[in-house]
Formats: sequence, structure tokens, C-alpha cells
Amino acid sequence: MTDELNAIRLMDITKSFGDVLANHNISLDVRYGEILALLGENGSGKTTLMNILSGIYYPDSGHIIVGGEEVSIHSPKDAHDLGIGMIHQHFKLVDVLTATENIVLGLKGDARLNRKDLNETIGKLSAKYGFEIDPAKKIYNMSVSEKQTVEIIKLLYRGAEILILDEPTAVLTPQESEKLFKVLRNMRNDGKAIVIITHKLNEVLAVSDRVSILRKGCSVGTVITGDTNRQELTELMVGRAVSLEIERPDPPAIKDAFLKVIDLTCVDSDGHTVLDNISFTLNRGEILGVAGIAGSGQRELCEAITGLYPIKGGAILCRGETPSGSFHENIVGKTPTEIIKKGVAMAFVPEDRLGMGLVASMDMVDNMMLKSYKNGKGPFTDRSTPKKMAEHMIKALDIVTPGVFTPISLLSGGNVQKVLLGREIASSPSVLLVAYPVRGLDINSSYTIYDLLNEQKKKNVAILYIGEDLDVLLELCDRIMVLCGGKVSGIVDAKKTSKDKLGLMMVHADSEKDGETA
Amino acid sequence: KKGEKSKNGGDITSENIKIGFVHIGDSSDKGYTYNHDLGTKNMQKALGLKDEQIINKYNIPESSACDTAIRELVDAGCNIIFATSFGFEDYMIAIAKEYSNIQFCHATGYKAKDTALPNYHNYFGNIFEARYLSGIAAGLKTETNVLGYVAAMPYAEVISGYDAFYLGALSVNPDVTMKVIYTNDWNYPPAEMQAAQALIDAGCDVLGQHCDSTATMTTAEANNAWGVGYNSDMIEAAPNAVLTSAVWDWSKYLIFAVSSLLEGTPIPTDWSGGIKDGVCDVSALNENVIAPGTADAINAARDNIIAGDLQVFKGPLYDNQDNLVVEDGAVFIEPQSAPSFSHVLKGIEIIGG
Amino acid sequence: MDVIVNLFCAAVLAGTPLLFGTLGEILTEKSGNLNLGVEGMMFMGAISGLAGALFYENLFSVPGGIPAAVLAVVFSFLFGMLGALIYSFLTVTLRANQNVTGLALTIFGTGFGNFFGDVIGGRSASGYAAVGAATKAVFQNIRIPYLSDIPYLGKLLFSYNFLVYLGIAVAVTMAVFLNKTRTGLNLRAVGEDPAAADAAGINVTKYKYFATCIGGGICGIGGMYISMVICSGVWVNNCVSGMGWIAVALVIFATWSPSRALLGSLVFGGLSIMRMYIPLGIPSQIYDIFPYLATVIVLIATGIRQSREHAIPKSTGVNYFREER
Amino acid sequence: MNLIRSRSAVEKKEPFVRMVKRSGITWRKAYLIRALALICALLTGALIILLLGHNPVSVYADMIKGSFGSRISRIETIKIAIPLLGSSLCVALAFKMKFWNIGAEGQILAGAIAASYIALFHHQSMPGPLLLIFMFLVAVLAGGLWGLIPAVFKARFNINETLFTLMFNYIALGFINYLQNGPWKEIPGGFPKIAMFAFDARLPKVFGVHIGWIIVLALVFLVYGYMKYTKHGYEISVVGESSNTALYAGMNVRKIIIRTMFISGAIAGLVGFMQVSGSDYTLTNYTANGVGFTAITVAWLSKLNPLIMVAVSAFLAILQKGSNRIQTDFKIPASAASLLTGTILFFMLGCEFFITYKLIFRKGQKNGRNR
Ligand SMILES: Nc1ncnc2c1ncn2[C@@H]1O[C@H](COP(=O)(O)OP(=O)(O)OP(=O)(O)O)[C@@H](O)[C@H]1O
Ligand SMILES: Nc1ncnc2c1ncn2[C@@H]1O[C@H](COP(=O)(O)OP(=O)(O)OP(=O)(O)O)[C@@H](O)[C@H]1O
Ligand SMILES: [Mg+2]
Ligand SMILES: [Mg+2]
Repeated sequence: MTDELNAIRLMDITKSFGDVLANHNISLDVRYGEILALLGENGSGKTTLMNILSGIYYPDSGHIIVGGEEVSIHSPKDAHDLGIGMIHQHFKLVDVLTATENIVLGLKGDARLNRKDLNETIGKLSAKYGFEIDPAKKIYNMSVSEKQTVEIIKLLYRGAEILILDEPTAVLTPQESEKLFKVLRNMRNDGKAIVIITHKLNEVLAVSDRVSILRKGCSVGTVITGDTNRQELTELMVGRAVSLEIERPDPPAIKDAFLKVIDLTCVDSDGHTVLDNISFTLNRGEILGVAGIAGSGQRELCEAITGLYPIKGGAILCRGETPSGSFHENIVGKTPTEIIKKGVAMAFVPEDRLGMGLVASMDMVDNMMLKSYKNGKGPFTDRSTPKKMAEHMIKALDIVTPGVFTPISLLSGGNVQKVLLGREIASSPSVLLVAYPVRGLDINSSYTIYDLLNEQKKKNVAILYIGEDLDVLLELCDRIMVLCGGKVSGIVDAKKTSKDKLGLMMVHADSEKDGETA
Repeated sequence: KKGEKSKNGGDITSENIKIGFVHIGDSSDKGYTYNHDLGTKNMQKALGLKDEQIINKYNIPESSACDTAIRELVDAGCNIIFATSFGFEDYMIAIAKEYSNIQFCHATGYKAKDTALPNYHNYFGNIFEARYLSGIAAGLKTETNVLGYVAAMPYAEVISGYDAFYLGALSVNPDVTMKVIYTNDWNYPPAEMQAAQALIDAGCDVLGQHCDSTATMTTAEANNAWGVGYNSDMIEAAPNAVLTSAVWDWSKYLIFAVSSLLEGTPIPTDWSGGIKDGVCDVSALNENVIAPGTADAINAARDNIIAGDLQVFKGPLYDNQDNLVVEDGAVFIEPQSAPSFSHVLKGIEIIGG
Repeated sequence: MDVIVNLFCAAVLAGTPLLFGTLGEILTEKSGNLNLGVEGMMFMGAISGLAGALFYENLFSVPGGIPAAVLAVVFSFLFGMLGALIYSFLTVTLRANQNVTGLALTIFGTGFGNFFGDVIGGRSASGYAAVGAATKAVFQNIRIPYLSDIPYLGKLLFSYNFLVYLGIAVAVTMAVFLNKTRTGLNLRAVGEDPAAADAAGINVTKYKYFATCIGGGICGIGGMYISMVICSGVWVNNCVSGMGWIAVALVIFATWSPSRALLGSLVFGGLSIMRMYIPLGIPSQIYDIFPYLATVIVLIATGIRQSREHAIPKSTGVNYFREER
Repeated sequence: MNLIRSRSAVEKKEPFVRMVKRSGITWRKAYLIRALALICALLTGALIILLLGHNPVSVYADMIKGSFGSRISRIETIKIAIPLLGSSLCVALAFKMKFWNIGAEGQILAGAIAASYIALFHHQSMPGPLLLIFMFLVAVLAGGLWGLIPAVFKARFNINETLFTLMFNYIALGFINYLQNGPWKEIPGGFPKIAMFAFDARLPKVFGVHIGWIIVLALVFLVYGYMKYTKHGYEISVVGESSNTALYAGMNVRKIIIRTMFISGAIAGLVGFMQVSGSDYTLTNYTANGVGFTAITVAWLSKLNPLIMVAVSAFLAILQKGSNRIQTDFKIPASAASLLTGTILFFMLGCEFFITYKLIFRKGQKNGRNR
């Protein structure tokens, strides 16, 4: 293959951050008219490599050849000028500006900003590619997929010929992902070069033409998508054979309801109903999945149960034990601390990962203490117990970290998530609420997390699993509750339903309800 | 006991004397401190002292920073230390007790008599006499018959000053009234400017002042009004507005006190001087702006004051609540250097509390 | 009626230095830099404006008020900029903490102003630094024949010194710049989300430097207003005395909008002199607290109904480093 | 394909200089960098001194002599350092929580007002030691309450605390103006000044300096321990890092904000008490005199570590005292202190960069990108 056909040729790119060697002599070709998938475990250097291309980082050494000529990319502007555009994992959009304003940002043109004309031009451009956006809408009013659309239009408007998308589907529903892929295929057919980073192997197989694999900062090779399969890709990524089965131990035959949520209703500060008469039962020893497009009330549900979100109506009955037997007690109105004491634990991985549950700048020991620091009498904290716990956890969960006193912001995403989940499990909870625990994690780390959850299930813990990957929900959970716009559109038996059916329920709250209730 | 620490315990001569000053502002106020500095320079010239023999501490707040400043002057070997603002007094007295062989002189204070320390002294002057004269210029000049007065703080030194100013004006213009605004600060030009502006807006056309900067005069000039300066001759700041200024000549006291020390004669506990002693007066009249007859009127009054025929606070005087505060035929005479007459007289209106 | 007109005019005069400070800081914060050194930059502008005029007067003994005034404006702008340049170099290039750098700038600028005020004063014959009559005249309130004589309106509109009009012009220009131009849009993006701006090809560093330095220059002019108009061209020790801090406060009061800065400085200026116009029979020291109390009340009132549009640019206070995560 | 539109715009060279984060720096090297920065700052100062026509060496020597040279000067230096250190502790506590309390000034005054009230009007009603303890208590309470108000608004309505605390400085100051002009005036009709305290209401001295130095040093260790080893301290740092996380951990974030600000204000109140009772012996509008602002820089330069604050505030006090001295000896304006302090702060702030990052310059050879 000659350079003429290659949009980009990377040769021997090396980049290190302090002691971390993120890219080590990586070489890679990207061609016009193809979609190249970039695959690799977390921290294998994919984002870094693409950031080098888009001018965010400058490599320590190596050559970048664009269109046959060696270039040096100092800034995102240089990348633009070369026709390279990147959609980052965390969108680079200015919240308080409109779509149009974001799209024309930084471009040359009349000194005066003619919003009316620009809105019109952009409206036309998006119509051409089949997008539906309101150019005058502010970003903060947009859903995740709308924002992504803006990012794509931004690249198109700037005439990018080489598009890089970093984990674009991590926060999309299957339907939205499918729509995105259609756009990508169109653009490929238009002759553009596209690089997509994703952890979801089925997407890789569905959309790409070739797959390049990175492992620990080195390139392992490139394969033609048509000639490969999930198993091979995983092995290339991880470096050894990995089982891709999620086990699903059977829940106990006798249902033992631990948490009963009855007609739960919550209203946000703007007066919108975010949870609308939610009712369900969570049994011991089962995993109840929650599916729904982003922002359907998942977060509020978790927070309401743990006492963090104001509740307008309904009841949450939590099982308690006394010597004379068990009973259910309404926990609405109790403080988070009281609820934690009842054995309710939550591991919520928000979009920015560290936003909730962990303190990024603190070390593992201090993070271990977060929920237990009040234990013990006296005004002083006890750091020796959490330290032992952290050391134990590092061994038990295979957490990669220089030590218990390393700030967790320096840990990789997967390891951070292990710390979060590990801590919740360590409190031996009766109910475990997990939300997006594998968000952004590679296959290998994801499976470790699933195993952790199943272990808890076997210990008779009641688990509420909020996830975005329907395949996983179907494989891992016993039952799945689908949320749509704050309402329950149904609770179905995971073994007896399909992805399509779930997908439909996610967008239509009023579709016929599955009779099943526990 | 502690006093022995001072290096200059021996004979003090004009060759080796060291003189310290503690000032609340600096000469940039073109007012109080500037004028004190002028006095210092004249004293230095009169006694033939070298620059190194005089140490000034400027911009010293009236808190323990003043204590620190005085101690630094002690440390630097000063034999006599002058402090020029009221709030310094208590700190100075405390230090005077520690260093009996150093002389401490405090302007505007009143506690020297009570403390009875041989090395602590108060000094001030009958500035109200000069104010009275300057009031004559204002009373003759005003067209609206409303005078304005930018005052620093409501207490005797200030109040007796504007009373005298007003009485001077009244002596030549029976229709005159006066409005006063306090800035609550000795030297804060923005407030002085704003107060002056407000007075002019309220119909005043000649402004007097008892605060440190020239802002009152320049504001008067900017509004085509007139003014009477204070402390030093402010004509330079506003040549089209300043009629005259009530001025101090601090060198009179400084020379007196320092020479007393050099000669080994005691410095009086409480010293005061008036026009007669050349401690205060009005500056040269601004011929271009004063009303006709001003010079004659002022000269006559000055002669009478010097002769003892004219007393500023002579009854009957009523305060602005119509209480008789100095009976007919009686005369109020300040019992000490620090002014104590604090009745706001009838005809004077305080704006804004 | 007269009282109201007079109060309004006095409020304008009292509010103008605040207006400059507030506008300068708005521009600065729009780039994501929280420069708490407004007080310092105003001090630097105050002394250098005065020095600029003196410099002219010493150079050309012919009294030319206008060139001296122009030099005062230019010098104060440049030295305000110099302060902001130090700030930008430390925070943008060297990534020093913005809060502390701003405070250091306040300390430095206060020292700079008073120190050179002293030095210049000490070197002049009179013992203090003061400009000549011709220069002073330029900074006095204008009188436009006929226009200034219109009842009420003449006084309300055509009776101020030229810096008042300059301040209004700066406010209007800035409002247009921020809302109607591409460069303004880019600047806002830099302040809101430098990473997004960077990814869009905007030179974040350049924008931050420019906005902060020009902002500093505007603050410097505000300082010069104090030394040249309020103090009539005489250097007064500590003359800025807290106005820079009030300006920082008014930025929040104005919710980062240049047009509301006009209102904010007018209201604050008005409150600070109201006791001299509308006596309420309360002790003057208590009256003097009003502007601060009012600021707190407005702060609470606007804070309780917070809106996204009128909020602090999101990245304000945080330095940007492309490779940082 | 119109791929490379502005090829010429893209430089083919490596950037002239770029920076990368250091992977780690030895303790020794970090301090070497800081020392170098300090030297550069002093050299800059020397330049100014030189321009004024003085010998920088003798001026600096005089500053040192003026701040340590004699017993008196040492005492005065310590007297300057005490409120600075105390306010830095106050500020640090709030800053750890990312509560930008720039109202230490006002909180100091609130404490000072309360202590003065007792000292002025109740000194006869109790014996000396009890009086001082009582003054201490009310000052701490008043400072705490003054800090509490913005905290409550922050906690309940998320009102910007920077501006709130700043305005509260002016309000406290205005109130003192009112007191000294009105109800608390020493002599009715006299100078607007509050009377000096009775001797009972003055702090005793130990080694020539009022006992405040012992109090403030004890406070250093207390605050250090409180931040590092207590549950409260832990809560403060979690709230500071992420209030969402704190909520999630079951912390009562509002309560923590309010409590911490009460303590922060209380420390300032204590400083106010020490100022009026140990140093000024009266209440004036100069009681705080900017120390609350300077404390912010002290706290940051010390990286919120109380132990380092002792050194930093001592250093600034030396600088200030030294500048007072050169005013008397060389007639250099005292404002030189601020000028020099500012310069030193600039250099100290700037040098942190070289501790965190290293610069990589473009290599000499033409194709230097390969290692
Ligand atoms: N700005 C940075 N500072 C320090 N280290 C970094 C930085 N960016 C990346 N790294 C390190 O470089 C390595 C590669 O990170 P990178 O983000 O490229 O991985 P990735 O392949 O994109 O992972 P993921 O699949 O999780 O997105 C990681 O070990 C990471 O710690
Ligand atoms: N700011 C940083 N400075 C230094 N090292 C970092 C930094 N951030 C991360 N690292 C290093 O990066 C490694 C992996 O981090 P990284 O966040 O890239 O993991 P990741 O799984 O790729 O996460 P993500 O999915 O969010 O990209 C860790 O070993 C950590 O030491
Ligand atoms: Mg990554
Ligand atoms: Mg990545």
C-alpha cells in the first residue's frame, strides 16, 4: 500500500507521561474510505495515540505522515488544518453556547457573528446528512446523543476528512448507536477515513473494516474485520485466552423480598417528575437489571433508595431483623447514614467516574474510610483498619496500583472501579446497588466485575444492576426492569426476553406491561 | 531602669541630637502631615541639623503599629519623639513611662497633665482663631449665603473649628448659614470630594474643610465655587477657588521644644499657641478671588485677637437645638491645648448624621 | 427633583472608577482567569497615570493638558497591563494558583503605587507629586455649550469628565464584542471550557493573555481616575483603598455582563454617597455600611435563583493545561 | 481529495519548548528550586534598591538587623507574626474545604468587638484571669458566628462565599467606625476613639511578648491534628474535594460547612481577641489591618500545612519589620515592604511550576525526534 492511499501513517510513535509509557513505538496506517477500529484494554494507549493525532499531545518521538508528507502537529488547530477531527470521549462542547456557536467556534470569518445565517447554513448541512438538530439549542439542554451529533456536524462543517471517534457509543442506547453507525458508513462511502475506538466487540465487528489492536502501549497488529471473531480479538488484546461467558447462578427458589419499592415518585428542583410511581421488589440472591436510555431516572432511583434524593411520594420498605423475626420498615425520610446502617450499599459510576463515591485526590486508604470513618468512638479517625482492608483488596481483586497511598486519580479506570465496588462489597451489604460498573472498562476488567457481582449474588445479596449494555443485562441478570422517562415500562424475565423487545420498551413506556411481578 | 538602655543618655547637643516623628499620613496629603513636615524642615534649618538627625515614620495607623513605630525610633536613638495624631497618645504614654530620658511630645492629646510624667508633653494651638479669620473671607464671598464644610469627624477639635469658621463668617454676614458633612476619615480624598460635591449640590458656594487632603478645594474649583483651605496654603491646589487657608506653623513649637531639650530647660506639659505666637494664621489672601474689603476685615479682626479684644467663643451662643451654651457676656476659653468646645452652633446643619 | 439629579450625577462620578475595575475584571474572568489583583492593578494605574502626566509636563514645559492627559491614560493602561501580564505569566504560563497570584498582585501593586508615589513625591520640590493646572483642567467635568444647559437633561447627560464617557464607551464596546463578534464568542468559550476551545482550534493561551492584559489595562484606567479626577492629580497615599475589591464584588453583582456593570457601579456609587444627599437620620457610619449590605442582599437574591446564563464562566479559577487530565 | 489545505501552516519542526510533568522530584531538589526563586526575588529587590541609590547589601543587612538584631526588634517581629499565623490557620481550615473565606479580616474584627465589649464594660465585674477567659470565649463565639452567616447561606442556597465574606469585612469595619464614633467613644464629644483597656483586660507577657504567641503555637498543633487525624478533618477534606461524594458517604455536608466555618471564624475571633487584648489594648479600625488577606497567601504558600505556616508567617513578619527599619535608616518608604513581599510571592508562586514540570527544549540536531 502506498502512502498515497493512506490518509495517515504513524511511524514509531512514543509518548510517555512521567513513568508511564503510554505509547511505545506504535506504527499504524489509516486509509481513506475505511473504518478502522482501534481496540485495546484500558490504558493500552488508544486515546493517547489519537490525541497525538489531534494535536492534544506532542509525541516524544516518531513520525506522522499525512497525505504522504511528514508533519508536526502542535495543536488541535494544526490537526484541523490537516483535515483531522476528533470526537473525544468527553465531549468538547461549551455548555452555555448553542450548537451553531460550538460548531463555528474558533473559525475564521466575518468579525461579526451572524447567528441567523450560520444557523441556516448548519441546518442545511445537518439535513444533508440526515441529522435532526436545532442549531439554536443550547448544549446544556441537549441529550448525550444530540451532543454527539453536534460534535459530528462540527467536524463535517470544518471539512474534516479524517474522523476519530473515541468510545462514541459508551453513552448511547443501542438504537442511537445503530443510527451513528449508519452515519459513519455513509461517511466512509463518501471517502472519508474514520477511526473508532470502542470496547464493545460486537460493534467492532459490525462497523469496522479493519481492526488495529494495542496492548500495554504497543501495537500488536492489524486484522481485517471480516477474517476475525470476538474470541481472536480478545486474545490479541489481552494476550491470552479469555472466556467470554457470563455465568448466571440460579437465584434461590424461594423468593425472599428484601426491598419493596411502592409507588415511588420523585420530582426534581425544576418541578419535573423524574420518577413516576415506580414499584418493584428486589429479592435476595438475585440480580435485578435496570435498562433504559440515559437519564430515564436510573440515577434518581439509586439516590432515592439511599436517601440522597428527596422523595415526594411512595414507600421503600426495607427488611429488618429483630430477635422476634423479620419485618419491613419504611426507609423514606431516613438519613443516608441510617440507610447505610441497614445494609444498603451503592456503587454508582457516573459518567465522569470519579464524581461520586470516591475522592480522586485521596489515596486508597482514605477512600476505604469514606463510609466507615464514623465507626469507633472518639474524635479521631482510625486509619489502620482501612489500610489493612486496602491491602487485602489489592490482593483479592488484583488492583494495579503503586501502593495504598497512591492517589486513586492515578489509577486506571478499571482499577478505580474495582476499588469502588470492592469497598461496597467489603461492607458486606444486604442490598447492592450498582450503576454502570463497567462503564468504559475493557472486556477483561468487565468480566472481573461480573464475577464479583455473581459472587455477591451467591452470598444471597440482593443486587440492583443498572447497565447500558443490553447483551450484558440479558446474560447477567435474572429479571430486567425497563425504565422510560421515569416510569416502569415493564419487568421481564431476562431468560425469556430479547434485545429488541427491551429496546422497544426503553422508548415506549406505555407498551403492554409484562404481567410478571415478584 | 529601662531608660539606661538608651545610647544617648549623656549630653545632647545639636550635633548628636536625634529627632523622631510619627505621622498618621505622609506629605502627599498636602494637608496635616505635609504641614507638619514643613514645620520639621524649618526647625531643621533654624537649628542647623543634618538630615540624618531627623527620622520620620509615615502612614502609621493608630493601633499597636504606632507602638512599634515609636519603639523603632527609640531603637534608632532618638532623644525626642513627636507624634502628631490623637490616637497615638496612649501608646506614647506607655512608652514614655519606660524611657524616662527620652522626651515625648504629642499633638492634639490631652492626657499629659493627668499622667504627670516629666518626659511626656502635649501641644496644640488655637487654630480656631485662624479659622475665625478665614470665616470672614468666606462670609464676605458667599453669594448664596450658604457655606459648606467638609469635616473629618464629629468631635471637639473639628467642631470648635467649624464653629469658629462660622462665627467669623457671621461677624461680617448676618444672613449666612452653614452645612457640614463628615467624611469619618482624616484623609480619604474620594469621600472628601464627594462630600464637597454634595455640599455644592446643596447650594453651598464657599467650602471650608477640616480634613487632610486638597480634594475639597479642587472640587470647589471644578464647580466654580470657592473654598477656604486648612493646614497649609492650598492656593496651589486650586488657584481659582481658594480664598485663603487657615494654616499652622508647627516649626514654632518644634524649635521651642527641641531647643528646650538642648538647653536643658523643661518642656511644658501642655503647650498651646495662637495667632499672637505665630503658631497659626490665615495664609496670604488670593487677591484674584476674594471679595472686596476682605483684607481689611481680616486684618482688623486679627489685630483685635492679638490685642485680646476679640474672643471667638463669646456669648451669647446657642447650639443648633437652641440651647444657650455660652451666656451673654461670658467667654468660653479653652482650658488646655486640645480643644474641648463641642457644641454645634445655631445656623449650622449637619447633613447625613 | 434637584436632589435626585444631583444624586444621580454624584453616583455616576463615584461609580466610574468602580465601573472601570468591574469591566476589566469581567473581561479577565471571561477568559477563565480570576484576577483578584484588581486593587493592585488600580494602584499601578493610579501612580503611573499620574507619573505619565508629570513626565509629559517635565518634558515639555509648555502646558499642554490634553497630551498630558492622553499620556496619563496610556500609561495607566500600560501599567495596569503590566500587572496583568505578571499575573498571566504566572497563572497561564507557569500555572500558579490564581487566587494567590491575584492577592500577591494586590500586595505588589499597592506597594508599587505607594512606593513610587513616595519616591516621585520625594524627588519633587514640593514634597509631593502633583500635576499642573492645565492637566488638571482636562480631567474636570466638561461643559458643552447649549447641551449642558438643558434643564435636568444637560446635567444628567453632559456634565461629566471625559473618563466617564470613556467608561461607558468601554462597557458598550465590550458588550458588543462579547455578544456579537466571533472573537468574543471564542473568548467566552475559552472561559467556559478551555479544553473545548482548544479542541476547536482556539489559541487558549493567547486569548487568556490578551483578555487578562486588556482587562488589567482597563482596571489601570480606573485607578488613574482616582489619582487624576478624585485626587485632582495629586498622589495620595493609599488612594485606591479598597475600590479594587469592590470592583471584584461588582463583577458578581453584574453577573458578568458589561451592561449590568454600568448599573451595578451606578447603584453602588449611589449608595456610597446617598447619605450626603438623602439623610435618613441614622448614624453616618451605619449609613456607610449600606452599599455592602445591599451587595449582600443582591447576592442572596440573585443567588437563590441561579441561572446558567448569568453565571461565572465555568473554568474561572482553574488553570488549563492541555495534557493535564 | 482536497486534504491538505493549509499545509504550510503546519510547522514541520518540533515546538521550540514544551513542558512535561516530572515523574517525581526529590525533596532536596524542590527546596533548592524554592531557594533559588527566593534569591532571584531578592536580586530583583536589590535592583530597585540600587535604583534608589542605596547599597542593597547594607539595606538587606539592615532589614535583618532590624527584625532580629535586638530584643525589642525580635519582640516586635513576633508581634507582627502572631495575628498572621493565627489568621492563616483560620483561612487554611476553610480553604481545605474549598470554602473561599476571604473574610478572616471581618471575623477578626467581630471577635475583637466582642472581646472589647467585655473588656470595656465588664472588666470590673470579674477578676483578671476570669475576665480574660471570658473575653476569649465571647471573641471566639463572635468570630465563629460572623463566619457562620456566609456559611449558612452557602450551605442552604449555594450563595457565593467569596463575595459574601468580603462584604462582611466591610460591614464589621463599618460597625467599628460606628462604635468608636458613637456608643463606645472614650469621652462623649471627644475624639472618636475607644478607651484603652484596663490592665486586667490585657494579656500577660511571656518573654516580653504577649502570651498570644503561645496560644497561636498551640493552635498550630491543634489545627494540624484536627485536619489530619480527626473525623472532622477527614470530613472537611472530602467535602472540599467533592461534595457529591460526601453526600454519598452519608455526610451532612451542610452541617460540615457550617461547623467548619464556625471554627474557622472562631480562630479569627481568637486572633481579634489577641490583637485587642495583647497588642493594641483597644479596638480600632486598624485592628485587623489587612492581615486576613495576607494570611491567604501564607496559607497557600504553606500548602495549607499549619507547620509550614509558622515559617512562612515568620518570614513575612521579618520582611515587614525589616522594611519598617529601612524606612528609619535609609528613608526608603515603608511601602517597599509590600513591593518586596509581592515580588517574593511572585517568584515563589512561579517556581512551583519548575517543581511540577520540566521543560524540554527543541533538540539541536535537525532530526532530533528519534531517541
Ligand atoms: N495526561 C496524562 N497524564 C498522565 N498519564 C496519562 C495521560 N494520558 C494518558 N496517560 C496514561 O497513558 C496510558 C494510556 O492511556 P490512554 O488513555 O491512551 O488509554 P486508552 O487505551 O485510551 O484506555 P481506555 O480504553 O480506558 O480509554 C495510561 O496508562 C494512562 O495512565
Ligand atoms: N494525571 C495522571 N498523571 C499521571 N499518571 C496518570 C494520570 N492519570 C492516569 N495516570 C496513570 O494512567 C494509568 C491508567 O490510567 P487511565 O485513566 O488511562 O486508565 P483507563 O482505564 O484508560 O481509563 P479511561 O477508560 O478513562 O481512559 C495508571 O497507571 C495511572 O498511573
Ligand atoms: Mg483511557
Ligand atoms: Mg481512552
